[in-house]
Amino acid sequence: MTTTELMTLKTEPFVLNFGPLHPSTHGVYRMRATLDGEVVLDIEPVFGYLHRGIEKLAEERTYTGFIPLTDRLDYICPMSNNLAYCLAVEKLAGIRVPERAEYLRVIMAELQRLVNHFIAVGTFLNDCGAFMTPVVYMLREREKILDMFDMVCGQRLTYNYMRIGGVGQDIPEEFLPALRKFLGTTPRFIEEMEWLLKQNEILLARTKGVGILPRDTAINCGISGPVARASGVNRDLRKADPYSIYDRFEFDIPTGEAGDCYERYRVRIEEMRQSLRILEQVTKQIPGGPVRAEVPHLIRPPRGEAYAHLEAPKGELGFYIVSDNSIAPYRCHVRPTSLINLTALREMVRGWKVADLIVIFGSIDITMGEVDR
Amino acid sequence: MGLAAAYWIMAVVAVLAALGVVFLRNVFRAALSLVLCFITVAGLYITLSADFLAAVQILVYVGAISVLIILAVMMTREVQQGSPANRLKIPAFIVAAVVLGIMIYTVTATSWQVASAAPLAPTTVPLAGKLFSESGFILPVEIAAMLILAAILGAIVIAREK
Amino acid sequence: MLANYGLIGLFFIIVALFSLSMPIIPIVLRYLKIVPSHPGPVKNSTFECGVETIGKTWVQFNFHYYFYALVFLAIDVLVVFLYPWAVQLRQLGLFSFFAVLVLVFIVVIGYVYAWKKKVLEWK
Amino acid sequence: MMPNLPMQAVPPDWPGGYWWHWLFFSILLIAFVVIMVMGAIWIERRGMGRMQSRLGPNRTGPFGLLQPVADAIKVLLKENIVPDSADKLVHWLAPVIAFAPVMMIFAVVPFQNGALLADLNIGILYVVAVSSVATLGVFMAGWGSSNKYSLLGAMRNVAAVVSYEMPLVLAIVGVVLVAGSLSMNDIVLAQDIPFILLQPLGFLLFFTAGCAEINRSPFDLMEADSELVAGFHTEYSGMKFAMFYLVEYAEAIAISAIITTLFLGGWRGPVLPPWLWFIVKIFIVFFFMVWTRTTLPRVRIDQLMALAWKFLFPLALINLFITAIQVLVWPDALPWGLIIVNIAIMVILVVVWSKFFKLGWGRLEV
Amino acid sequence: MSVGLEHYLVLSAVLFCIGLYGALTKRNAVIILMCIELMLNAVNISLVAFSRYVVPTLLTGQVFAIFVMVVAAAEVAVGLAIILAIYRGLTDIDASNINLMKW
Amino acid sequence: MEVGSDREYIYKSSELDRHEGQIIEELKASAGESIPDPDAWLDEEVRRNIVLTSLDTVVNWSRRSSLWTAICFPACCAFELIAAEGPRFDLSRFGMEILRASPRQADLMITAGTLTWKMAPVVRRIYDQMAEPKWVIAMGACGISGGIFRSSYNVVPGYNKIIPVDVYVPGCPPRPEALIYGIQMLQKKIAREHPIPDPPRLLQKGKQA
Amino acid sequence: MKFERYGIGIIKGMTVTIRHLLRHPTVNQFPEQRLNVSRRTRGNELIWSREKCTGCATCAKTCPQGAIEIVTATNAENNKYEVETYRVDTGYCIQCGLCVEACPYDAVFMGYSYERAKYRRGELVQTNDELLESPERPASGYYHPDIAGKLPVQTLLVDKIVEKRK
Ligand code: SF4
Ligand code: SF4
Ligand code: SF4
Repeated sequence: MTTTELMTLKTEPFVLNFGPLHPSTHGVYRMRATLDGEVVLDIEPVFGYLHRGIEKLAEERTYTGFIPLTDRLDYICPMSNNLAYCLAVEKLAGIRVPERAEYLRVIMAELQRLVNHFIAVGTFLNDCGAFMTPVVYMLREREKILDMFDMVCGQRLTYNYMRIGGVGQDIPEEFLPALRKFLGTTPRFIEEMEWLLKQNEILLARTKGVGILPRDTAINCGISGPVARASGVNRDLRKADPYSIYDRFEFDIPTGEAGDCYERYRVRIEEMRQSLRILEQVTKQIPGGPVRAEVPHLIRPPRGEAYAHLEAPKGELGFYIVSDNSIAPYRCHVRPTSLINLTALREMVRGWKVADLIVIFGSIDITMGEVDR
Repeated sequence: MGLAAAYWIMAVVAVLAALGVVFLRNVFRAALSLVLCFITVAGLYITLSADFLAAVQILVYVGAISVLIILAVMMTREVQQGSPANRLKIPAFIVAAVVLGIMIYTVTATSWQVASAAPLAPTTVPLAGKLFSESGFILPVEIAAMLILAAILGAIVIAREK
Repeated sequence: MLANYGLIGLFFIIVALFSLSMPIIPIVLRYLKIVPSHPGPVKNSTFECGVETIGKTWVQFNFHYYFYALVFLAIDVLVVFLYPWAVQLRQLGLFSFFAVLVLVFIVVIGYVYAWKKKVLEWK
Repeated sequence: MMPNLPMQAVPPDWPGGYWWHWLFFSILLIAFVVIMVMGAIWIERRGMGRMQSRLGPNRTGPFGLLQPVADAIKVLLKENIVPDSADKLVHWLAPVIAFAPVMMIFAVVPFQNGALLADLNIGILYVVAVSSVATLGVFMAGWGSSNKYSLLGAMRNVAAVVSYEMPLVLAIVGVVLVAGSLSMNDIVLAQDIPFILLQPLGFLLFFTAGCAEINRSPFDLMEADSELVAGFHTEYSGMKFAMFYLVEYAEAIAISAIITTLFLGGWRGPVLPPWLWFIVKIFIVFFFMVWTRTTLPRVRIDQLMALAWKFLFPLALINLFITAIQVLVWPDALPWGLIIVNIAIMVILVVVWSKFFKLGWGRLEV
Repeated sequence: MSVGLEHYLVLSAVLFCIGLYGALTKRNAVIILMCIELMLNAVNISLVAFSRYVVPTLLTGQVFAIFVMVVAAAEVAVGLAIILAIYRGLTDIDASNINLMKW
Repeated sequence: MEVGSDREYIYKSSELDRHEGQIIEELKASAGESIPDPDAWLDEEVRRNIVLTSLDTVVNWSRRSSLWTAICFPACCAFELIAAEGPRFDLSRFGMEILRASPRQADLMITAGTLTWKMAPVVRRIYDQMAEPKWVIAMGACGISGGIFRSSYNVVPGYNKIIPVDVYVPGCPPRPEALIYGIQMLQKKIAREHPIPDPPRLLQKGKQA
Repeated sequence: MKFERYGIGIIKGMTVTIRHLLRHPTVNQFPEQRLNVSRRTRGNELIWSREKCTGCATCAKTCPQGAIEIVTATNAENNKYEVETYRVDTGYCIQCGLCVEACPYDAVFMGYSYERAKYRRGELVQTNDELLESPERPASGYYHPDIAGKLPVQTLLVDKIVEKRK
């Protein structure tokens, strides 16, 4: 108590742990946040709390046996992961997929996009502090889609539906009527959601201009998906590098300008509308026929490597597979959307308040299963 | 009777709380002790029929001043052991004791001219008259406002970062 | 009037007893072994999302809060004057109205100064 | 008059009945608060459930009415943990200090004409004064737990209370101007026209500031689940946590009761007995709070401050002087026509003032 | 024994002297400020007591008490501001170390 | 204040991480055998007097009707848990919609997801910090045995290596109905407990203390 | 951020929540009301048919989990190759359905029921007869369209909503 030297720091910054088990870190993400009062000076992300070694496990599973594991990568949208993996293996083994299967894949992928955006928007609004309500409404809508997934593949979350060279089973006959009914009710629901919070003053104040991700940073960090599009990066693999049969459908790619949390939220809502549009077209065009190419039970792709990517709901999802002509991949690598989208978090949150930290984090929409793999 | 009991209880608590302010080593607890003292003083005002003043005491002292003090406590370091005494302990004690002795002597030696009239019961209305009527203390009130203004300006100027 | 405050004081005693008894009952029940109690070093450590706390827990805080408290204090004192005035406005008449107008005006100068100096902004 | 409750039969000044009066009301008030809190919890959980297209608790007792009871017993028999590093005394006293003032508020709330524990002359001022003590409990909880989340929560609480005390108090001054008395009973008696109509702006300010004072959504920053885990009571378990829970709802009920008394005509109303009117009105106000909680996101701390200091406070001052002028012009009773005028004034003021300030500040350069 | 003016005055004196002792001995500036508040409160008690017992119908003492409160508030505001300003520079609120005014 | 990328943290990340690693290693070393299931009550038959039994009934009723869940959502199963909380299956009917983020106020830990060794100390700590009485439901294959990741190098083969588990709900993920069924089984278990001690036991323990 | 919309957005949001208050909730009260799950549901336990199974162990090989354990033996009496133990650890099984898909003799089915919580870890391991089909353990139609046809139609939330809104 006798020091009289001048100190430059006016107050002590202190370190606060957010996570791993925190209500709004979407799983087990952990941030060591350095705060000064309420202001976030810096964060240090700590990963690995859900590192389950999926890529390593791929090396000891058969090509088909790995599909259930892809379900657990980004567990909010397993269908997209299934699809991305199957695309990669098909590319590697040169398998052609029957027409009807392609259509089914698109249906599933787009429904999955809806599910993901329901969850993303709901939890994002929950992080803004709208106590449970948006999440609960979104969960209700999600249930409708899960019903349909349940119908085709018998599970609500881990579908294991796509197969190399097609899909697991054909859809039952009650599927398309249910889908049509769903397409009939959902636009009204989305409208209702917009009534609920889109123009809410508090939400606007909380999200507009918050957590701006500049276009250049987005590109430099390799960010993709709605987060990048909200920053004005007009890149959507469905248009930029059409896989499957996306070139047959008409849809727009909603992009934003500001790159703030509100824009991300808005882009997601718009994307839901576009997904519905694609689904409308698919249900009209879907042909009959087989749903699975003739593929041997144990696939042995020729030596080589392949990378296939697709526009998952969260962004660009890629699978890189090296084959040594055995029944299991020699090496499998996932380009995880969430992890790469997360790289810009530190830049985005510095200088904002603690509350904004949560909101910005929520607006990126990540799944820890994919981040840590 | 009831009044006497109330007085004695509150007097004892007030003195104990005041001692706590001085002798507790944990600054946060000392501040809480001060708040207790403020509250008992408000109670004493009520026994003196000053109900409005009691409310004001709680409003200003407990609601505002103590919050400010506690904030200041939290913004400074060494809360746990932060209330050491300096070397002046014994002289200060002597001074305080002498002052106390003189005051008690004066109080007890003087014969106060206690008026026997009953006190004004609700004090708010007469106080309003005192403060705001033409014949009242309107000028001091305005000066008090000036004082507050000066305090705000001064405090902001002093404490603001460059 | 004092009778009323006597009631309040007596009520306060009851409330104090009631609210003190609420944390005390579980302590009594703990001795009867109805409320479990198995303290341990981990259980009694600080909760911070399941990891150990970094640094000390009693941090010294940023004092922007202080400015709000400061302006609040000043205006709180002002309000003290407003209450008796509000009760008696009808009897006191226009003179007091202007008196209070001046009073408030003086303090508002400080408020406006604070606004202009961006003291009311959270940094 | 409707058939009277026994409480009506005991006027506060009845000499022989002093002790009876005290005993009766003390027990009544405690029972009232506890039961109302249970009702409030039930309303919140069921109402919120239904608004979220769910059901809410319905297994315990008819319609799940016993759910709060089950919660209470369970929490009572939970282990009580005091962190080693906590300031034990402060940690222990905090819930008591938070709880007692809230109970004390009810001492001056009239259930019926003259049916209140003590009809203080400074009634409403007493309420304001006593409620400011409750902050201290939260502060002690945050400080005493030696937990950073708690500390942040407590700091936010202090900031919020400090900021919202002003508009709250000034809105009350408007009511006092019209009623010409500080006594709660007199204020109710003065409301031939409920003050919500004469003082719409005052009501708006009071409701907003009241919600902020008691940490109801959208201003529930200090226990913000999604940010601060459980805010200032993160480290509290067992009965002490239950007390904070109780305080939260008791405060909500208290604010509802004060709003009812100040703005909605208290116990006055046709047909139903007065005390029932009073309770019904309390629940209506409380339901409104539940409704906002279900719908609205939470504001950020700097926006909270900006709203208080740059929006509510100036409007409260303006409201004060407008009311003063009206009272001076119509000293006997405010005419009905003023209702429309005042509502128009409110709308204009809100719209115009919205242009004047910025709600919060963005990023800081760090 | 009924409570009279002397009781209040003695109580006020006791509180005042405790405050005085604290103000003289403490090294923590915030505590010193708290002690000064204590002294002001003590003065207020005697003011109100005089008002109650000597001029029960005039309330002059209470008006004075209100002004004392205003002064106390102003004093706390400025005092704490000064403490914080010094603290910011010196990281220290030990009153005996604050010797900026010396030369 | 300069806070750039070159800014020094107040703490040393490497030290913290090393410390964490040490804890993980310790836990790994100590978690050899599975913790036995607390299932003695299944066979137990205690004769008690009526007063105690009815007191037990009340206490158990309250405990089982307000099970507040601690937040422990590591992986995919969490979404079925959330779906169970959601509008279609609605756990709030059982008074369970309150998710307490602070373990101090929670009664039940639903282990919804894969437990990795890095996460294990955290979950263990949260469990330790929960106030008694507390229960655990192991949800999903991962909670029971490590599930699909059982053979991975980084996954704890089942929560019962770390904390005692009261009810196992198989599935990957279990449907919300399955989870609700598991919760009801837990409620049945709670209904059989004896929270009020017998007088003899009371005296005996009292002496010890 | 300015306070632009003067509260109109807030009022809009409030109308949505209050409309939900009046609307019928979508809750399915589980233990009393039960949803018909999908006909292809992959329920929590495998169903095994002793008659059809030849002990070829394709299922055990396909299983990514190694949850199936088969011990075969030659029966000395009638000199037949038969399964001695067929053990599934439900605690390991992830309900991926690959075994069902792979079985060349249609001897293994996914279960249709899902209420299979247990108090003990050991009870989750099922052997031989515990795996047979029984009224409490119906088989699901996953990869078995013939069974699927007999199962009740799945309850859909979409239907419910459409009904209510009409
Ligand atoms: S049991 Fe299955 S769904 Fe659940 S966490 Fe494990 S892998 Fe995910
Ligand atoms: S369902 Fe999947 S995990 Fe289960 S036994 Fe069959 S193949 Fe193995
Ligand atoms: S694959 Fe079918 S037939 Fe072969 S062992 Fe398995 S269940 Fe039996």
